[in-house]
Amino acid sequence: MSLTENMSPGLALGIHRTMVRIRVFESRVEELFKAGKLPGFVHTYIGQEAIAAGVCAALDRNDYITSTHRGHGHAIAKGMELGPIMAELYGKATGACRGRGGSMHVADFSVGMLGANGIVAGGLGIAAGAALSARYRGTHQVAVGFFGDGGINKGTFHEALNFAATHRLGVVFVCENNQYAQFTSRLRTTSVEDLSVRASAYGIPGITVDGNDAAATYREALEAVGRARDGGGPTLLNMETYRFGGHYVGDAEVYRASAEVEARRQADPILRWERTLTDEALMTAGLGEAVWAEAADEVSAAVRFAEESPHPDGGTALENVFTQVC
Amino acid sequence: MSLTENMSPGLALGIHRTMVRIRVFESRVEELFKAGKLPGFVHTYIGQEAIAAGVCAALDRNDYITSTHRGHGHAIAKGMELGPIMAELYGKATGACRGRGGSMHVADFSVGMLGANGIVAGGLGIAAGAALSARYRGTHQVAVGFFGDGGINKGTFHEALNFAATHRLGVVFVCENNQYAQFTSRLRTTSVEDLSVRASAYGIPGITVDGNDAAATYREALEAVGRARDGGGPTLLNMETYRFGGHYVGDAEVYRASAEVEARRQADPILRWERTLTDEALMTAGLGEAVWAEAADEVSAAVRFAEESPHPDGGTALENVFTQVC
Amino acid sequence: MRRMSFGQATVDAMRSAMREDDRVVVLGEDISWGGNFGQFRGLLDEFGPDRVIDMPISEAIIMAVTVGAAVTGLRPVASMSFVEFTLGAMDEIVNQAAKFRYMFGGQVSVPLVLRASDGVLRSSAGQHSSSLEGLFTHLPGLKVVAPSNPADARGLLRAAIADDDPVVYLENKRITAKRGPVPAGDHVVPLGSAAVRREGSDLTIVTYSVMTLHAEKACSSLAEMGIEAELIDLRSLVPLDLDTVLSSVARTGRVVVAHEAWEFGGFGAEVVSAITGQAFDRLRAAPVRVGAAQAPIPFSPPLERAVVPGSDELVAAAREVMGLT
Amino acid sequence: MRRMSFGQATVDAMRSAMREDDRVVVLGEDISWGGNFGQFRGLLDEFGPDRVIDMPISEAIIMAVTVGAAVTGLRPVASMSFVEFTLGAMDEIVNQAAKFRYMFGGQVSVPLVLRASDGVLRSSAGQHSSSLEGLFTHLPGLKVVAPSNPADARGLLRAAIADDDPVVYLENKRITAKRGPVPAGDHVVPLGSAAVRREGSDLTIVTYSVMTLHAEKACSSLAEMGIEAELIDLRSLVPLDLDTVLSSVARTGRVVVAHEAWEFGGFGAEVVSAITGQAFDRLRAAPVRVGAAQAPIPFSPPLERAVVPGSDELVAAAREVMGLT
Ligand SMILES: Cc1ncc(C[n+]2csc(CCOP(=O)(O)OP(=O)(O)O)c2C)c(N)n1
Ligand SMILES: Cc1ncc(C[n+]2csc(CCOP(=O)(O)OP(=O)(O)O)c2C)c(N)n1
Ligand SMILES: [Mg+2]
Ligand SMILES: [Mg+2]
Repeated sequence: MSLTENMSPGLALGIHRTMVRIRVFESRVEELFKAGKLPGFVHTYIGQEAIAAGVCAALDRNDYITSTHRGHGHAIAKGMELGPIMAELYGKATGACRGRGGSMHVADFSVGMLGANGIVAGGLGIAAGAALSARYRGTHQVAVGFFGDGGINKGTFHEALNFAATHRLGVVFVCENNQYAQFTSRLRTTSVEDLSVRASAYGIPGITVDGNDAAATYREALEAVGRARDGGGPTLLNMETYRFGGHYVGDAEVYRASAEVEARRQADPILRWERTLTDEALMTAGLGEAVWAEAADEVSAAVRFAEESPHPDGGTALENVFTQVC
Repeated sequence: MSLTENMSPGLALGIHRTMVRIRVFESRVEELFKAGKLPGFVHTYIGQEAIAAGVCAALDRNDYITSTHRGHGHAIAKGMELGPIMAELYGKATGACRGRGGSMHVADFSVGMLGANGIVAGGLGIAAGAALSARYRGTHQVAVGFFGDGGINKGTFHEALNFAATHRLGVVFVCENNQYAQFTSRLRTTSVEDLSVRASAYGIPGITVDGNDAAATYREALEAVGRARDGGGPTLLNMETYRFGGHYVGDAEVYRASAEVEARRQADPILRWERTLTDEALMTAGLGEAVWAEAADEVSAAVRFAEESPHPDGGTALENVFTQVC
Repeated sequence: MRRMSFGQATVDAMRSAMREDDRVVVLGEDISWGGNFGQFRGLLDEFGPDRVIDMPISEAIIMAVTVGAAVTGLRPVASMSFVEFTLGAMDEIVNQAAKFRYMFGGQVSVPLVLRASDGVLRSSAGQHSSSLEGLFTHLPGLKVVAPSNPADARGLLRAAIADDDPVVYLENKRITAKRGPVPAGDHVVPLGSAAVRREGSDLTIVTYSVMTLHAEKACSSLAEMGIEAELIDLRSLVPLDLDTVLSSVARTGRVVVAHEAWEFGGFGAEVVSAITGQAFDRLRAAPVRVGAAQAPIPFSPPLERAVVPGSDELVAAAREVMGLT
Repeated sequence: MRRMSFGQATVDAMRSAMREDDRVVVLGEDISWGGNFGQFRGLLDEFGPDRVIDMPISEAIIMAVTVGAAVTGLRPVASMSFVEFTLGAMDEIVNQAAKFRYMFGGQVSVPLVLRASDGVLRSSAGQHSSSLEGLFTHLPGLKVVAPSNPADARGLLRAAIADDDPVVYLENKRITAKRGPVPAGDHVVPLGSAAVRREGSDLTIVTYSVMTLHAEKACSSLAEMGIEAELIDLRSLVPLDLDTVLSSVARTGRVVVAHEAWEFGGFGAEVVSAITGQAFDRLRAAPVRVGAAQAPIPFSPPLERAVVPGSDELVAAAREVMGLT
């Protein structure tokens, strides 16, 4: 069976393009942060691109996702434009959240991106609520809740999965198991090795997926999303991956051996996908280079947009605390 | 195999005595509450006696338990005296908590009863903490966390089991599955039928037990407590039972059919244990009657003690907010 | 005018809102059985289980689901029965519900209501007797209301559901069963408007919720002593109708601020500070606060009475502010 | 005297406490790696994993385990890195830790410390910039401290660990890396004692934590304008050393109360109300409060600056209370 069997060439290339855009965006963010251009803190998605790209490729534009502190990749994959994301990271008035949110709170409700979230596992119940709402409104929208291996130990994981399972809601819970929560290996805080077994506590399917293989992330997401859309209830996908960078940009990474990082970097999801696409004659070297070049241009344009945009005016700081001021 | 095989006659009769004392105590509490003698609200343990009695029989005096809003049975089984419990329910100065706590906060740290708790599943993490403390102090004390079928959906259940399992702490999590949480059948809010499967999410043993069979509750508790004491980590015991009364005294019980209640009352854990003891020639009718009579006397004495005790003085209301007043 | 209890007022407000707008749903533990205080009775029959949703004992997820539903087109009402249970959902209330609109730059509204019962009711003890408005009022992004009579209960709940922002609706348990007149029709009380319950020229009593009832009694006692108190029932704590308070204080120059919640660091401190800040020159005496003593609420009735204030404490405070002690 | 940062002061206090008393253990996320701000660095090496315990991202269970350990013979210190994460453990903090001693009639003490970092640090945005002391101080059963310099950090943390009650230790993130002198030896600062940082006769500035640094700067600016401010650093919010405050206000008659937390319903409201209640006749002007504007903390620097007060706002407030505006 061909790895890209269930995909059209356009889709396979689209997933590649999304991954590349995320990689280039995040690499530039890293540079910008190190150059002191960005306020706040940034958590980059480098190394995990196959997950956001594969999962979001299985979603419709009006489906929902909730995201995490490591949310740029999700935002891009769900269809947010790069300019407003970058401007948000700069704290500019043209940012996706008008500079109010920053890196950890990137959101665009118009494409179903219900927000990055600075609270670990904070999005899971919100995804369940969005799915409940979609069911009630009869729209067949699916909600994906992204979270990390650290988030799986939070009480809200349990409460959200139980609720979603009981009501057979159209949610897919996607655990991005990158092996660490901040500085701490998941093995030190988590009672089971294979995180997918946690699904059994709710009577729902739990599947461990090679999260660096875009074919697998897409395939499993497609199946889970299909089930969710058809009233078959939630799924827990445990996507095994690795973050190439530190927890945040600037992390000294004392907690993991550089040999481990080097070894894991070999499984680069983008290079791997490029090999697959090349093997299956869907991509040529020239095409690949064009995608990277295009992404670089696009990111440069986003940076330009952000840098040329004005900061919000301090006088507007009290706007939008409430919708209605009585 | 004899039902009481792993028990000495003394132990078997002791469990009976505990169950009877709980039943008589709670029946009197019900009367007293209906007669307007008790402030607050009371949740009685009638129908579930085999659980507290069997589990606590497997514990040493210096082992710990954490309890629930339905805690009188646990308090009695763990060795609290009836007088101070009853006086607490009356809000008297001689109560176990000097009248500060009432029914939902009965506690006696000197017998390892770390408190009834008005917050559903509030005791589970505290039990884990007590077990961590015991391990650190090297005392081999075990901690039991009692909770209900309603509590199993609370995030703290998940967090406590994961933590205890990861550290292989000496905790036994005892779910008293009496089928309802307040007015709501567990089937409406819980994604799995057999609650013991939730143990698999933590890689620990999960066992469903006939909670109305004192031989079974004791046997399974003994095994779990032994494992806990020997460093084998936590166990989840799902003890199936039924509460004979309403959620609280005064509950109109519109949410369940009286036929269901009647049918379930047939499985009275005390009558059943008396039959077993009689069959195994450990008990005679006379002996059984004596136990009930003794319990009645004891409860009457507790009521007398409570009624004759003074109320706390309003002027002492601000004592003990802090240990040290700077 | 109809006569109904607070509980019936809730049902009535919910029913109007649910009939008018099918985006309104209600979620909570035991809700299909009417909730802990019967405030939702009958809704299941009329609106069915898709709109009256029994929730597991998972306060955090009740709130998170409510937020998720609110930002995707519904107008959910979440019930937490006892206000202490909201402590298990504080992250969702404070970090999510209250902040979403602001943090996301105004692109979304969070039209939800969080309803909870607070206060002391016959020795419910430490975990079932608190009043926590002092927490909610401090945190930006939440509106907070606390009615003292069934008409306001009906009207404020209706306004809260119609409002596009998260509103915390707090109802004192001791008065939930009390009955009172409610105007006919779809009675609404706008958020942010205080009510003057009694006029008087000697001092101003500012309060809300159950304490308004104690204050009415206190006002009668004071009148017998020849002291005429003006009584302001805030009804809405956020937004706060400070104008009504200030215009009264400008006349009386003396003020007592009272609530059942703990006095130390309570909402009364805000009211006193705001009055002092804006009407210092009108004050003829230091404002006096009345609130619970700084202890968890005890079980035993004499202790509970010692910690939680009633009309006696209000009378004493009024006499103090009048310089009569 | 040694010079050290706040972070090093924490390590130093922890080390003294852990050497002296083997019941002291510390629990938190990433704690064996030194915690989010390096405040626990080196403890694992000296005390091992039985006493320096890495916790899962389960704030509720961190607190519950801490309570369970505290009531069974240990003296645990729990770390929550950002104070917003305590919102996920509010039930355990408020309904359990704070109430146990009282609710159980004094039969048990709950000797624990909850340590959290609060305040604004370079655009950490809405969920990582709050100051929540207004919540903790309102709730009976919790002691609350907030140091403004490494010596107090060291001394208050040491006192907090030695105390038999639950103590919330709050350290502002922006000053954690700052260094300052710390007395040699086992320096302890008793809970409940404020420090007069600067003497002055024109007005009293009452504050704590990072705002003390802003106030020192403001005092210099004011001095240049000929205004001599007395500066009181509360250090301990519960118990509150009101005597020191009142004796200053009795001399100056003018007071500014400042904190980085939201002004509305914040701890400053309590301080102002207490001062007004007890020293009304000494007040020559209305006390003025300084605190954050009522919005979630925004990300973008100019917005953040607009919401969160600094020394300019303190100078303006001092001039206002002096009648100079
Ligand atoms: C409730 C909560 N606790 C703690 C933190 C601090 N924190 C931020 S990210 C993180 C680790 C998250 O790990 P994981 O879920 O595996 O996601 P990853 O960073 O690996 O993508 C922690 C502990 C937080 N943001 N929220
Ligand atoms: C956190 C919390 N939420 C809600 C309640 C209200 N409440 C009290 S008992 C109860 C039902 C508990 O059910 P279960 O755990 O099955 O115990 P049971 O009453 O059946 O013994 C509920 C919802 C509570 N006490 N605490
Ligand atoms: Mg991770
Ligand atoms: Mg039950």
